[in-house]
Amino acid sequence: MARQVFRGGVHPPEHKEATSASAIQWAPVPARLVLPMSQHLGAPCVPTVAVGDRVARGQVIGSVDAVVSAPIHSPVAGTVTAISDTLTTGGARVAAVTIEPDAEQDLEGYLKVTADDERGRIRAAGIVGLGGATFPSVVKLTPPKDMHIEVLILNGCECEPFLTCDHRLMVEQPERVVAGARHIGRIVGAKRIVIAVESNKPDAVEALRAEAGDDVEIQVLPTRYPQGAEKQLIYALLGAEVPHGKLPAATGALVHNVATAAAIADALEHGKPLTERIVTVTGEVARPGNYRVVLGTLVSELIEIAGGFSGPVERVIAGGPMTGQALASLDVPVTKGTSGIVALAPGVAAPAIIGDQPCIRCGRCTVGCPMGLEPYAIANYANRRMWDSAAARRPIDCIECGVCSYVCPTRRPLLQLIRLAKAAALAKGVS
Amino acid sequence: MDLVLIAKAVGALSLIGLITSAVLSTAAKKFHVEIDPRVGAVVGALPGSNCGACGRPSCFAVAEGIVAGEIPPTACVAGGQSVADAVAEIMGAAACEMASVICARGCGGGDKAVRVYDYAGVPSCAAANRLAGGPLACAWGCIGLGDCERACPFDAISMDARGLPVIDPVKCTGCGICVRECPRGQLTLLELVPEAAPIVMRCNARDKVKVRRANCTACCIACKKCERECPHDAIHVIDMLAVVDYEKCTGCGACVEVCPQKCIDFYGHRSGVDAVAADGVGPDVKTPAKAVEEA
Amino acid sequence: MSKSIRLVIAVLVACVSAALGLSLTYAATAPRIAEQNRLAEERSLQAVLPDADDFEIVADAALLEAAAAAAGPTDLKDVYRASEAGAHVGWAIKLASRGYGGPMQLVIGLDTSGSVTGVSILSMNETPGLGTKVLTESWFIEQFVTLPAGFGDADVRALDSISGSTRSANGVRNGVAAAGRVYAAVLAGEEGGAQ
Amino acid sequence: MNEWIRTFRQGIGIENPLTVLMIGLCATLAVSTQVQNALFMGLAVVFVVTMSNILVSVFRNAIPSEVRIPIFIVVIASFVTIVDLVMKAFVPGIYQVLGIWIPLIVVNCMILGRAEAFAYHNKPLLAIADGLGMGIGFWLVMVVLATIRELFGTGAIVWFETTLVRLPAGYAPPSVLLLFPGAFLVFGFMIAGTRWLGERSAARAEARACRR
Amino acid sequence: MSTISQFALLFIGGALINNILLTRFIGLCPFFGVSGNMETSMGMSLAVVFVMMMASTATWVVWEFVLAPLGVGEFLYIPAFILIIASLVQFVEMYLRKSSPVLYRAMGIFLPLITTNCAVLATATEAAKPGFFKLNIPVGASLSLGQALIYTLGVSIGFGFALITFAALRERLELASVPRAFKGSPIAFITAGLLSLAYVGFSGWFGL
Amino acid sequence: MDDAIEARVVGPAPHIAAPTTCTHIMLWVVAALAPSALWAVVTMGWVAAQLLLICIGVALATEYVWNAIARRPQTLTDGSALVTGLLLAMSLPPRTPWWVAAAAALVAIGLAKQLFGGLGHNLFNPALVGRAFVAVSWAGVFAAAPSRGWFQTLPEVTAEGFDAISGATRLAVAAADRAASGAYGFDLAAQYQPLLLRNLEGSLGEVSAALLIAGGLLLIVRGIIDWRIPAGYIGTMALVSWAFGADALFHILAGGVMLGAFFMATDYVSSPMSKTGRIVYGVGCGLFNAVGRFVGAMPESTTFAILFMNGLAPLIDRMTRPRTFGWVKRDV
Ligand SMILES: Cc1cc2nc3c(=O)[nH]c(=O)nc-3n(C[C@H](O)[C@H](O)[C@H](O)COP(=O)(O)O)c2cc1C
Ligand SMILES: Cc1cc2nc3c(=O)[nH]c(=O)nc-3n(C[C@H](O)[C@H](O)[C@H](O)COP(=O)(O)O)c2cc1C
Ligand SMILES: Cc1cc2nc3c(=O)[nH]c(=O)nc-3n(C[C@H](O)[C@H](O)[C@H](O)COP(=O)(O)O)c2cc1C
Ligand SMILES: Cc1cc2nc3c(=O)[nH]c(=O)nc-3n(C[C@H](O)[C@H](O)[C@H](O)CO)c2cc1C
Ligand code: SF4
Ligand code: SF4
Ligand code: SF4
Ligand code: SF4
Ligand code: FES
Repeated sequence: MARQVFRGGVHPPEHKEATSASAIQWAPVPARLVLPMSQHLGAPCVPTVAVGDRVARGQVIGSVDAVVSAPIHSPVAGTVTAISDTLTTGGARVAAVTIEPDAEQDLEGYLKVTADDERGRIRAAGIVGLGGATFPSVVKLTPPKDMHIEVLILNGCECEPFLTCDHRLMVEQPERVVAGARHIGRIVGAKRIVIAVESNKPDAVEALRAEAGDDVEIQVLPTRYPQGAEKQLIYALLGAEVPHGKLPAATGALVHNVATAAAIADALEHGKPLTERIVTVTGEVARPGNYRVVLGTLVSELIEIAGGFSGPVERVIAGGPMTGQALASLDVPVTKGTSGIVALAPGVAAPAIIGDQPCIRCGRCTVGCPMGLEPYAIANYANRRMWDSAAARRPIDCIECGVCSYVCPTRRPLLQLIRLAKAAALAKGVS
Repeated sequence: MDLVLIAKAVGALSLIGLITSAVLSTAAKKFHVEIDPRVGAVVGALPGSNCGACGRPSCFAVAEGIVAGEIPPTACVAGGQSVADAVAEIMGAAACEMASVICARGCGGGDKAVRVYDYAGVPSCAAANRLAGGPLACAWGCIGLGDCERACPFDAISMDARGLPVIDPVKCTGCGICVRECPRGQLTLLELVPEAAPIVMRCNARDKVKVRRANCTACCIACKKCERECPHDAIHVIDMLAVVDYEKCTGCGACVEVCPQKCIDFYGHRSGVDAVAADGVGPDVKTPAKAVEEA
Repeated sequence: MSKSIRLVIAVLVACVSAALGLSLTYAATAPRIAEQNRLAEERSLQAVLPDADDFEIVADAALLEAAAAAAGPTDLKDVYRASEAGAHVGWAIKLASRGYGGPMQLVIGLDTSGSVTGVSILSMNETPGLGTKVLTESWFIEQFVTLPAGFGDADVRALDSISGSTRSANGVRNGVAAAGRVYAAVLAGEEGGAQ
Repeated sequence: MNEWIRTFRQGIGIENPLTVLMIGLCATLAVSTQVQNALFMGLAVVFVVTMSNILVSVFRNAIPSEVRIPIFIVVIASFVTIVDLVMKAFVPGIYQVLGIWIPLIVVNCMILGRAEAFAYHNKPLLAIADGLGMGIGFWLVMVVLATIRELFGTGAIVWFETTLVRLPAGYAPPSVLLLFPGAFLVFGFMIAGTRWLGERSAARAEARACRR
Repeated sequence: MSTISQFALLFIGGALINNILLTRFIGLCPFFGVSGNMETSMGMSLAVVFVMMMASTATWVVWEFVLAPLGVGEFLYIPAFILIIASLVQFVEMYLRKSSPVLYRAMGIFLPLITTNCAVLATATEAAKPGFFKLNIPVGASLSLGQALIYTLGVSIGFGFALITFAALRERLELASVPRAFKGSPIAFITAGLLSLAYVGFSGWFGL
Repeated sequence: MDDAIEARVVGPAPHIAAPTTCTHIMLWVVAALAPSALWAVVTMGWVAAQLLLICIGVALATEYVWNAIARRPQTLTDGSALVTGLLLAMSLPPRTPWWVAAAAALVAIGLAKQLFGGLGHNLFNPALVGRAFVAVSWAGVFAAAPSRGWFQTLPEVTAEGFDAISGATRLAVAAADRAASGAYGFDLAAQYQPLLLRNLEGSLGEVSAALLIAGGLLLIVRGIIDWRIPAGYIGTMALVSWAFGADALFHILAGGVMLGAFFMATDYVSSPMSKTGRIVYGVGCGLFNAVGRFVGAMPESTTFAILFMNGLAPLIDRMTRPRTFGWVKRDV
């Protein structure tokens, strides 16, 4: 099938060299873990343990009875020392369970999840999308009755600058990824399985090709941000646009991140719950690298593990620099969605501008927007609080990739304004 | 005098007049469409020249809009005040009704509130509030980037040097738009109070007192002095936060004077202070009691 | 039904009174307007031929046809025979020449030898500040009297134009040149007959 | 009498047809190239608006409201024609320039607007005040506009061939002021100017209106 | 001149070169009043085209067959024309409102606004007795009905075009940080001034 | 934790930004124009330098004073006033009196730009508004030499026999010839070379079409301007000239078309944003420019053609909005 080039996009400096060759290593378990009860999109969990309880590694410590949710497991054996509020990397204040790990940890062992069917096991393992959206995977594996998944796409693009966690996963454990792909393909009945990798990771392509049989295709895509965004990826591979307001399944495609697939393979084959993830720690740190981190580790601890800051730092980002969140406090825990911790030096970070930057109508944002929006227009209206006019320019379709803000020569915080417009439009019931 | 010419002129113009008026009056009958009688009345009051100066297609459209309540009775620019009055009369007293509530700010933090980071981005409270929980340590306090000021259609709000919005109780119509636009208005940072409210609370944080004190030096510390001092039983510390009971409050100002944190403030129209209407003048201003004393 | 009739009558009354009032005003002002028009024309003729005291419009169809042909592409309107105390002293030629903003109505006075005695602009629609320089820069109009008797197109073209309003100036120059051609082609032959 | 004066002053100031209501713009912008033209045009407008106000007011009870617009139009058109004929007869020079704008007084939004909004509902005496006030307000603005355009666009103000004011010889007048862009530009600056002047009082009035 | 090129000149002359709004100052009140809103401007433009065509037809007929033959045109044309136009428009408005609600919503509601519009009267008068407004019509002293209608079409389309262009400009103005005193109508006038400066470029085209 | 994180800033994503800033863009434009401007100074002499200095100086000063009075932040460093002054000077003939040039720069920045809110808010191209304003205001002065003393280095009659002083440029002579006889009185093909390399009759920006083309291509290659506008412009210009039976190459090389197409029509602020819109806009500029030349009163109609299309830009933008991903129909 002919591959398409999605509209717009940019190719920012990758900055991946620092970590793309460094093997994944375990981060030591810290003295305290803080586990927010909402590490996923959907209904927050309710703690199922009390202060003073002993917990085992893999034991459920929070859950809720809702379709769109995912249980939370203790990543260590230890003692619950507090149940209180914490700030998350995203800036929300949510309930959290604090656990003091035992001195001795067996990170190879865990309480296995049990359930009658495969979907049940995935749900019980608390698996959510590790590509960033943290959407409970089992929901995506259960498409509405009237939709059929023809193609399963594993997203190994990792188009964000700085991050290499998916890259290392594909290089070091391609068998887990491919196994996960086959499991998911079987569950949803996909006729075709594609693993998409950007052209800047030839070693990952090679490793995957070695594992993939005839049933799994490896497709190499041009290196262009946001190649890994779901809609753009589907378009690039299938030439189909996900219609406005519809699920990706409307094009017959299902997209999962490669790490999600690996976690699903672990859950199905070994009953392993999701209790740790690979985090790229990079930027101005002494020992940049990819760490396998138990969830709940505080960012400050993780930075210490990586040797601390190696120079002046202006912003610390959870996630990639294009879509991640700047942290106000480093005492926030790593959660299921934290793909990286990037410490940006003053010259590298976007200039700290507050105020009304003029739009010089250069058109770069319009040309760059992968969704064919006119970011400047939405932002202009949002800036003047003309919410109805802003809503008419379809902020709802924005995938928040940040290309527009990135390219703007006057450094307008376009995406931030578009988010406001989006919120206003949603509040008014525009869809 | 040229009688023939005159005859021709009269003939020609009356012919035209006859035809047009005859056609029109038959058409008026034939194509008659029912309309709300008030629309007719308002049309009658409007100039009817369909000048378009108001930006609307015709006087009729304006009348329909006014009757439907979509546009104010003052819409007609060409007609000016006299027409506005006439229209308002047709539409009844509802046209320019007096506000019964006005807006008050429930935060006195400003430069006294602890900030946890330097914010970079759009100067908008709503935008800042979405980043890492907002730049203030206090989750209830005013972010101070002036969304309310920009949103107020009546120019009633202006940001002061402390970075707090000051509401002009005379201009405020109680429309509530700022309450909706403030990202923390849905908490109780901005609140609609009775128009005559003489006293407002300048703290609305529901954290524990200890947390509150760490976050801001202007917070209510729940010391209950106001509650004890109030001669009218109009202010109570409920859930560790003082709340004014406007049913009972007379605006005597006893609580304002006694509050060690100075987080109770005068507000709105006050008797005794020369009908001055103001927001946030603080305890230095003469209270009615002081004014009486001095007099 | 009676309502409709009432409305029709109201309009009719208005129309009849308006027509009455207007025709009366018209009747009252018409002679004065005609007089004004005549005066205006006389003044313009006088201006280009100050010596003459009487202007007689030429009605000879054949002559006018020939003159119009000579005047092309300008639009010849009228030709007047000017006399002072009964003696023939020259001609006044009224024509419309294309300027920048449309036709310009000109009157050109010629003496019996065919040299220009004066040029005046009856009306024009040139741009204020640009085209109107043909009036405000008085040297421009005045230079035409220096044209030699029996002047031709080349003589006119040799005169100065006004930069910035070339097209308006050309309108006037074309008009004068046309008058020269009319004289040469038609009027010169009339000189003898007139005496 | 107080009311008479108030009505009269309204047209000149806070309800000025040009700078505030912004109606009757066409003739204003078109003939304001010369003070002389503006004066005569203004005079014509004052005459028509006052006369039609009087007539409409006098017959206000006799005019059925269903056909009032055609009747007003006929009344106004008649006065306009009278101006037209009289000017032709007595000031043909001016007529040459203004001629085309005179008929358009009929459709000058201001005149019909006043007949409707004011004269049809008020006594003749007040209608006169309104007509005069509106007319003079219109006139004043137009003359000011013309003064600016003529003085700075030609470097002098000329009244029937006599130069009244002349700017220093070194001044090279930008003729764009006399052309159509100039009319819009100068008028834009004029409204901004009047607005700037009236801002404070307007702000006060607004505050009052909302509180009412 | 061939008929085709004459028609073309009448049309272009009316629409661009002698644009009634920006170079002739006629019809300005609605130009400034309505252009604040794009939808209104479009409806208005449509209505103007429609009304001008009707009005020119009517005045042409009345002039040709009533006023001119009777010799009363000189002093009666103003009341006669305006009366006819006003009544015609009112009639059409009533008709549309009753019979075609769709069309009425699209343009009928704008009809009353045009009843007494300078532009309609000027164009209709010019079509019936050309030369009066010095609108620079490149043909002789009178127009045939066909010429009058082509000319009117040009003028009305020029009106609509300028109005819609201006409305789009004003949409952008809404977002501009104009100094306070210039917000609203002053800057709109200045914008119109600059737009008309651009139309200066057409002056003199085809010698018009 | 380190001290380094004390200076922590929290801002919205994305946290990195592309290296190109507004100032870079403007300086690229200046760089692309610099050879043409220098060449003009070399060939025309001191007058050209004087004109450049006046226009740029007054443009910068106007912006500075305006911001100071209006108490707005100073914006000189964004470079846009510099570009405006430079382009304005390039669009004026070298003999322009200093006060006309100064007035043009004042109008450009004061009336056309700052009054509308400054950079990004103006609806019309400031330099062209300035030029049009003075061209209409002082048509005479503009068209003729006020004083020859100003203008010593220029020969009165250039080698090719055209009068450099009275404004009888090649284009004007060509237009006059066509009007008179329907044919050209001189060999157009022989004009290509001077028009490309060294032509002293027009404005500063007409000295060398070749240098302007090189500058324009540089901007296209650097991604500063969109090729669609100049391509649409020049293509249409050639096509219409050809349709009028004129020499297409001569017409695109003469009379500031290159300056207009590469540097003035491409001004971001006053041109449409969408790709389709830019084509429509370029074609419109070319169409009105060419038609204006053949039927208009002024032989050179670049200024007004671009200004007219500036006026249409918002409408074009409105009608050529890009199709949103996942939507079938365009957003209207
Ligand atoms: C209510 C809801 C239901 C969803 N159902 C499905 C589904 O049935 N199938 C599917 O592929 N994705 C489903 N999604 C997931 C989204 O379409 C999308 O894949 C997810 O938000 C991740 O997007 P991103 O990581 O590209 O941002 C659903 C999302 C929501 C909010
Ligand atoms: C701008 C943008 C860039 C993204 N880049 C990637 C990426 O590089 N890799 C990836 O796995 N997911 C990426 N995503 C998320 C995908 O859209 C999609 O949600 C994800 O692949 C779904 O898989 P998951 O549910 O397993 O996370 C990106 C999303 C957005 C909005
Ligand atoms: C708005 C405008 C009005 C103009 N009006 C006139 C005019 O009335 N008369 C005229 O000769 N040229 C007029 N022109 C033409 C220009 O002045 C023309 O460029 C100039 O005449 C050319 O210079 P030249 O006269 O030295 O050849 C006008 C130009 C414009 C833009
Ligand atoms: C490619 C490009 C072309 C420009 N062209 C012009 C121009 O023709 N005239 C001008 O005044 N400014 C020009 N500028 C500068 C700037 O964009 C302009 O002053 C803005 O219109 C001011 O808001 C240009 C800038 C760029 C980047
Ligand atoms: S508007 Fe949204 S989708 Fe478009 S570039 Fe900006 S962030 Fe990306
Ligand atoms: S990138 Fe920035 S300056 Fe360029 S059009 Fe978009 S918002 Fe405007
Ligand atoms: S927005 Fe409404 S409620 Fe708030 S201050 Fe303004 S007028 Fe008062
Ligand atoms: S009250 Fe609300 S909207 Fe107003 S400045 Fe404070 S946080 Fe912002
Ligand atoms: S539209 Fe011409 S005066 Fe109002």
